[in-house]
Amino acid sequence: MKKYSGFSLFSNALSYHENWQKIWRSPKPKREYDVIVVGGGGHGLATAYYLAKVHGITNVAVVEKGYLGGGNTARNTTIIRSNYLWDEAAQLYELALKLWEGLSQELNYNVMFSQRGVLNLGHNLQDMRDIERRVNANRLNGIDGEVVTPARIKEIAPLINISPDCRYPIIGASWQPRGGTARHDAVAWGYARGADALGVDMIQQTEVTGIRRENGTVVGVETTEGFIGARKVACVTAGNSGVVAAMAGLRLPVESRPLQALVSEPVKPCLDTVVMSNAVHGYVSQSDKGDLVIGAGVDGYNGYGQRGSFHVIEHTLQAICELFPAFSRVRMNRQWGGVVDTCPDACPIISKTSVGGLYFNCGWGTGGFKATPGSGYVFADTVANDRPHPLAAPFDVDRFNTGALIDEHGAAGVAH
Amino acid sequence: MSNNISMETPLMHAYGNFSHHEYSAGGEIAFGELLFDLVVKEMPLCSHLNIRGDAGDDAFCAGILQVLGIALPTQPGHYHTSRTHSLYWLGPDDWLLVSRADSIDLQAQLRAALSGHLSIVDVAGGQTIINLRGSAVALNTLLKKSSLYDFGGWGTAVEGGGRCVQTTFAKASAVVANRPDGSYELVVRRTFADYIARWLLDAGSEFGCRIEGELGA
Amino acid sequence: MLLIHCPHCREDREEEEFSYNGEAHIVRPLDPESLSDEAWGDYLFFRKNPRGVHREMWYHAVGCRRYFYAARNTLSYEILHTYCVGEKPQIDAANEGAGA
Amino acid sequence: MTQIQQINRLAGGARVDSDGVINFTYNGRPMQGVSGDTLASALLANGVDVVGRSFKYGRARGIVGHGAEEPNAIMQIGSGASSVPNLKATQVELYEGLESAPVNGWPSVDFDLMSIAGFFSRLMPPGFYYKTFMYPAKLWMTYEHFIRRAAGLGRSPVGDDPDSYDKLNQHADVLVIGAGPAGLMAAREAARAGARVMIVDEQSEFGGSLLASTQTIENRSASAWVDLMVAELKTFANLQMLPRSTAFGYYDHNFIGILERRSDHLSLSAATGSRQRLHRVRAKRVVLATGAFERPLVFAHNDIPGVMQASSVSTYVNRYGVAPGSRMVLFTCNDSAYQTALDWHGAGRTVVAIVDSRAEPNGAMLAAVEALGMEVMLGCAVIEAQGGKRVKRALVAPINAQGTEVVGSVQRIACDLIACSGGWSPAIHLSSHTGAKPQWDEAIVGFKPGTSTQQECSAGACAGTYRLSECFAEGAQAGAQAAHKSGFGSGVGLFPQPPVEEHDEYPQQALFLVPHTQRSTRAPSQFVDMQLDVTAGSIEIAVREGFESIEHIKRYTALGFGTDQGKLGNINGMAILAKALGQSMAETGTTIFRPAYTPTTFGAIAGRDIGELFDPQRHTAMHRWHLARGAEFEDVGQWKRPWYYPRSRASGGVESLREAVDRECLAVRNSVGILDASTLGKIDIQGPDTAEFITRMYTNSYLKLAPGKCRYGVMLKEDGMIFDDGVCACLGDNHYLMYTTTGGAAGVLAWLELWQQTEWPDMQVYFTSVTDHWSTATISGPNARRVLAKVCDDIDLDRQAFGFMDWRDGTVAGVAARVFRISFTGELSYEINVPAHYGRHLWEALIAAGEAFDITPYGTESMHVLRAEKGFIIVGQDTDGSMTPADMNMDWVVAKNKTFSFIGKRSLQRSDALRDQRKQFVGLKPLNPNDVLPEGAQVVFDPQQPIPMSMQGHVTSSYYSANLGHAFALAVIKGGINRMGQVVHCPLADGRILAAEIVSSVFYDPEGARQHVE
Ligand SMILES: Cc1cc2nc3c(=O)[nH]c(=O)nc-3n(C[C@H](O)[C@H](O)[C@H](O)COP(=O)(O)OP(=O)(O)OC[C@H]3O[C@@H](n4cnc5c(N)ncnc54)[C@H](O)[C@@H]3O)c2cc1C
Ligand SMILES: NC(=O)c1ccc[n+]([C@@H]2O[C@H](COP(=O)([O-])OP(=O)(O)OC[C@H]3O[C@@H](n4cnc5c(N)ncnc54)[C@H](O)[C@@H]3O)[C@@H](O)[C@H]2O)c1
Ligand SMILES: Cc1cc2nc3c(=O)[nH]c(=O)nc-3n(C[C@H](O)[C@H](O)[C@H](O)COP(=O)(O)O)c2cc1C
Ligand SMILES: [Zn+2]
Repeated sequence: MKKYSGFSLFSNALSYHENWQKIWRSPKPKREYDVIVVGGGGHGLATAYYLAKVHGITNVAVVEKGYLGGGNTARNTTIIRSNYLWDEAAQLYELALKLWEGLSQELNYNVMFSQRGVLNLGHNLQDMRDIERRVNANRLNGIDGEVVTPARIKEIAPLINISPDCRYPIIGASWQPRGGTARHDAVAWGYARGADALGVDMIQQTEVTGIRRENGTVVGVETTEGFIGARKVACVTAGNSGVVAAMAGLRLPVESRPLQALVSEPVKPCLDTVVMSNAVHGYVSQSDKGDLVIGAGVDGYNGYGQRGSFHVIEHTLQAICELFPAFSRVRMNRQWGGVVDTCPDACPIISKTSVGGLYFNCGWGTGGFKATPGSGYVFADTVANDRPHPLAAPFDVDRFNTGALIDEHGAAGVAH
Repeated sequence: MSNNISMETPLMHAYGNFSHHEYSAGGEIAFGELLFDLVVKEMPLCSHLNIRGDAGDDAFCAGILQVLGIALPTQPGHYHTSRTHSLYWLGPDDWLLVSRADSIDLQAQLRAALSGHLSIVDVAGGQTIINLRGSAVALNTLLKKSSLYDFGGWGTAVEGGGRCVQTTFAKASAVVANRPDGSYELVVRRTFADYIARWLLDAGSEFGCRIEGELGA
Repeated sequence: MLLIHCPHCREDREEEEFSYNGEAHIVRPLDPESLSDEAWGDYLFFRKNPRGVHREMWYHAVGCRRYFYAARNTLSYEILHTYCVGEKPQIDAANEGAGA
Repeated sequence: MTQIQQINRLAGGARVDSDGVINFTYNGRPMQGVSGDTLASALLANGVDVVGRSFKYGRARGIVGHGAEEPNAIMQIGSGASSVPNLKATQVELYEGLESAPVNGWPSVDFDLMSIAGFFSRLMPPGFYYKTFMYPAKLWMTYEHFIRRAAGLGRSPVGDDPDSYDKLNQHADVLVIGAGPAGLMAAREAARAGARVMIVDEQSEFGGSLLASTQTIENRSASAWVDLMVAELKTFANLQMLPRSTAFGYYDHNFIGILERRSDHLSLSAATGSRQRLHRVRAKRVVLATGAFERPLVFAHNDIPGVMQASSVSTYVNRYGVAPGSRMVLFTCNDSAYQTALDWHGAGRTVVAIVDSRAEPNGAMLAAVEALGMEVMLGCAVIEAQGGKRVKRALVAPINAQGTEVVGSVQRIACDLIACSGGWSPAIHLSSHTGAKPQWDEAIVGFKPGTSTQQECSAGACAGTYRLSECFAEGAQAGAQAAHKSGFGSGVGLFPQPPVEEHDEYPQQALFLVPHTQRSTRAPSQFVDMQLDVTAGSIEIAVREGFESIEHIKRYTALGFGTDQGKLGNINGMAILAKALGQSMAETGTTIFRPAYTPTTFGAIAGRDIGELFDPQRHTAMHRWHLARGAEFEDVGQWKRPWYYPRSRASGGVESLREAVDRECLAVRNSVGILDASTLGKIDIQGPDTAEFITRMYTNSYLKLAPGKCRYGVMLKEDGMIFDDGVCACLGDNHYLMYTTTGGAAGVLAWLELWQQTEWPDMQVYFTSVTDHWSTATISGPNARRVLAKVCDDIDLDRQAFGFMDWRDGTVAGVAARVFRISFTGELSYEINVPAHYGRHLWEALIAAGEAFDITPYGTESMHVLRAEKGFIIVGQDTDGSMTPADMNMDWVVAKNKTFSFIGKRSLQRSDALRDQRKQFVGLKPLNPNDVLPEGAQVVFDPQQPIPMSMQGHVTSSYYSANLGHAFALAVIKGGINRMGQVVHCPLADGRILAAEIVSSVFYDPEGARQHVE
């Protein structure tokens, strides 16, 4: 892999950029792989990368039905934070955050991880109790966080409305300075480039249509381009997990729901952090291009349409205009939806299955982008060693039978 | 119940804020006077009973007819009315009876005439009726602003009844019914009445909208 | 933005009047105590979640307050049919296919 | 500064009113336009060439289009709080006093320091930022800071929006979008058939492209024909006509969002009412008649001001009476653009040359221009424009028949305007919003709408039909059919087809990228997306780097990401990609079209539901009393509940929360207090199966509850976790009243209905919400009975006769009331319920009756303290969706031997629920009696352990108790019930570590004696 740097940029400019190396090869699939990763989103690509990098398993293919990083990786609001309530979740997301902190250098690809901080607003007494609880837990888990006052919130986000007279006044917030955003596409491309350089095959525009098993163990996948053999199959297909599980005769405790987001037209920098509010439901940050990136709520019903209901957008913009009255005259440039796989406890599933050699990493719902590096890391370990990585163990699918849920719904605030 | 006990209508709180001379801006001025195309009026309190029962049971239907003198509306989205009673379809086994008759008597009569599995619940304290009148354009616009429901196909009510629907009203809900005089009635929940009044004044402001109350405080 | 035909109100009504209640026709086990943790977990949480026609439950919350069923395509969002509890669906499972 | 004259204004003939002079400013300079102008036409009239600077390379940019497709003329309009960023000058109607300024360019658009970056543009290939700024890692935030400085177009206002917005929920049988010839015909047919019809158009007036056409229709000018047609449409009562209304999104089940701009075209003083209105339209059928966009021709330096779309030049001339230049070169690959040469000539300007890429076109258009003596250069292309802030010359060269190579020598032709036409692209945006996949059509060299999943059809140019007569016919047919399918008319058009003058066109050439003498990566920049500075070369570089999907190209180069969403150049970009990959357009496909068709104001999408109307505020019947008493309120769901009632201190000032709560709590314990408890949810339940039904829903049994009695119950979800709690009273045979938590009311009712309706439809039970019907005043304290006795003489209040957990009907303060003897404070309490119209009366009567006992109103905070002293839980505060009854030390509420396995019971037997180290509900007594542990504090055993610490639980409720004389807390702690007496620690963010002892959760009157005072 040729290294990217200011120097390489300069020397390539001399040859009119005609000689850049391909970011990844587009190989024909081999007949068999040690591991097939189904799903070329951020998590799948990270899994492939760490399989090769950490575990030396390089005979790996990532099979993606569309284009790499075109699922939820392409459509999320890129919020990164690790201030989750429960120990199990906090440790997993904190592993991810630590990896984010060196990811551009690790991948030699600038994923533009911007630690501009994340505010989670509180609007009533119970919100504040929950915020206190979460921040205290975070600090004792070694995760940065503070509870901040409206005055401090106003310093961090000057356009925000902290008037005590609004319908749901802001009475405080949690603040995680190490949180922030990253350039979502670059994450997928960086991991794909890194994995490709280690020998992983990127098989795009190829849909997995079946999971072939013999004697309760996987032997490969059927795809729109034919059968590909595999000793292990690792499914990382987010919103489509239920569909892929069904190919192996399994059911999952997930429901696929539309989740929407929108961007405004670009405006000059006016919001230098990430603001999230659970109670009035809206979250917003400003991209490096200037557009306000706004996340909406998850739709009330199952759907695979990558689009959602307009009233959800209306409600979100009401919340945004409440929080930032000045944005009322800014305009929505584009809105879209993704399909998220939601678990009853708003926590992921990273798990072996009852089928030998078949693994699932799914259920990240509305908030898995931030986990991308950590998720790939522990999942690769789980697949490589055929036993859960210690941080992944609590996320085994069996928790839905034993009842050991990790309920991030109730107390942990917004899940994005 | 003694007569000097003060009742407070659900909109009373709103009057407290708006007073009943209050209006929202935007009304046209003619001959030096503000014109109002829309009037929001809280109707006098009366009896409200929620009735549940089996519309397929002839005895039940007959009992209702016998006590109220009006037939049980079984067609979705319709209400029947007489001088004393109005009976609104809310659901296949669910009706709202609004009446000028005394609630206790009425309940007793109904209980006497009806049998089997049913329920009669006094909900008078929890609801109020708001009458909306004004020009057709103003009313239609106001309804379109406030509710998702398509009132376009309704036509006007006649003496014995008309159309009704339980639907969204701004961010609350209401039973909306048409009246023979072209006005509309909203049955709203007491604790949302103040919100709905504020909404109506705001949404109606382009036509000039005022609250008219009998029980101003 | 769905427009949903309420089989009780016998009208098409806006999505905002309804709330969704997940997969339909999941019958509560008659004797929960006799079930294994797995079987009970399955009842509680594991769902078909199909990409295609889905039998689901809706509640006409701001309307007649009745629950009813719908056969809806989760990809196109087309509602093939709504029907009351206890009613036989007009569309049989064979026609539903796996969807696209 | 001197005022520039309208040097490019033509005399008469257009649709503007040249006498209606309008003053406006551009970049602080006063200018004049005329009524009917857009800002763009007025700027062009005033000879303004440069209207902005490109965002990456800082290049000078001019107006290229005349509508939604414009990428360059992005303006900040107005100032202060009513300023609007990023409006396209082509879509801003001029009004008196309008202020406008370009959004980029520093220190000014005419001299932009950023343009120096142009020299470095070779260092900024697509995605360059992914390749650099990585080392050293800690500098990235600094780099980013500088990158962000260059971000953004206009500025967000900083003040509150002074305008209001509203919405209308519309229902139409037929919605026609676009009021060009196709749309007008469709609307007329549908209206005539009797359907409820709406027709909308984003422009200020109806007519679409006819407003700028020189064609003759029914022996009239197109413009006059439009006026006649619009007048006719106005006669239909069932037709709603909305100009200035953009359909911005087509959603599922024929739901269309339309933004109407009601006062944006008016000067500030003239504007009244809402600024914009969102029409939420549910249509049975939709006719899309949105027209087509002219495609640009991508050649070197095609972004220099003075390069314009041919149809835009015609529009400025014919509709606005503006000739943006004097010497034009027309560059085309099709016949339709020849009209621009005729129009330009008609305006008295010079057509220097017509450059047609086709080797041998012929037909009426060619003949017409040749008849006027214009020079036509066939088989040639403008391969490069030259000039700085304005085009000075066009470089023209012969090209091969495939349009891929320059095959002859280059001529330099002096001119100040290059009008271009690369053919047309149907405006399929709305059709694509529905998920319909665009279909490539070689015949029209464009994407046509795909098969739709919605009830719609496309007609006219948006369906790829470009002849006017066919647009008319298709529109009429679509309108008649749409009406028919929604139940009106026969489906056959009723009006005769208007006769038009038109001629045949010679086939166009597919020319997406104009060749240069150098290949694209080396040639001077050939711009595909001007707003984002995406060039043909950058697309080719991206392909070389391995990005092959059009979606990757979009994301890597930012093609189509701008505020114009690539309406101009997207198709060219796709074609360039297709060529680079050697595949067809159909294989390449498009990126996904998404709402908004054009940018849509946040405020309008929010509508009226902001400020106090953001969410309903619910009040109880006593609310005005609370207000008058100066209560502070707490938001509980939508309710405003009195939180505490601060009094003035004797020492001056107003009591703090703590002072008020101490006083209120002591009053309840020592005499009597009164609480507005009206917000609790209440459900009336009737029917023969009621007792069985609620016994299935609660953990305990109600089968033996007698009339006159109440019982406290806990409800679980099927997962075994506590979901709600409350008291249930047996009112009579088969008749119960269920109380729920304030926040849980709606959820519990839906939950009961769910089980009854879907699982046990044979159980005979009806539920009716009576939350709003009853107002509830709770009097609590040793003097409660004495207070009640003063206003009630028909209930035997004797403590035996009216026992704890009993209820009675009676008359209180003259009102028929239902009185419950239940208690959430541990004191003797009565909850008095009256129909809510009497709520305030009851309240005031009780206050009066309690005067002798100094009855004290108390709010939710004191209520919380008092119940916590008794160890009573609050669902949602002490529980969080992961707590079972056993966890809450409430096994007593779970009946183990009910015949029916109540909801949630089975889950209590799962292995995790039986685990012994589950968190359990206990009390905490701080070692320092004045330490109020913060609610949410985490509990550890060893505060000295390293981080990450092993957390054992957390504080759920915590207060200072004036009664106990010390602080106390409730908490959930792992295995807590067996750890009584152990000391735990709460390490806090401020560095303090508070120690507390684990004690019973009942701090006060554990025997329950206070309940029964005489
Ligand atoms: C609108 C929105 C906003 C969000 N905001 C945030 C946020 O701010 N912060 C945050 O942390 N998270 C957020 N999320 C969640 C986050 O996007 C996801 O959790 C995360 O991207 C999941 O990554 P993934 O790689 O697992 O899934 P994806 O990126 O969806 O990848 C799954 C891939 O599998 C492929 N696939 C599916 N089926 C098959 C098959 N049969 N064969 C082959 N390939 C298949 C898909 O095409 C897809 O590319 C948001 C999500 C959405 C939709
Ligand atoms: N000769 C050619 O090659 C050629 C090519 C294209 C078009 N034309 C001519 O153009 C005309 C096409 O007629 P038509 O009726 O199909 O289109 P039109 O362009 O005349 O009208 C379309 C109208 O739709 C409006 N519109 C577009 N999107 C909208 C939206 N989202 N919301 C609201 N309004 C929207 C536009 O403002 C415009 O007024 C004919 O006269 C045809 O001859 C000719
Ligand atoms: C963080 C983020 C920022 C985005 N910014 C823009 C933008 O400025 N302009 C734009 O057109 N789309 C923007 N998009 C949306 C994409 O164009 C696209 O809609 C999204 O990736 C979903 O893909 P799809 O629309 O192709 O289904 C952005 C998306 C994300 C996730
Ligand atoms: Zn209904």
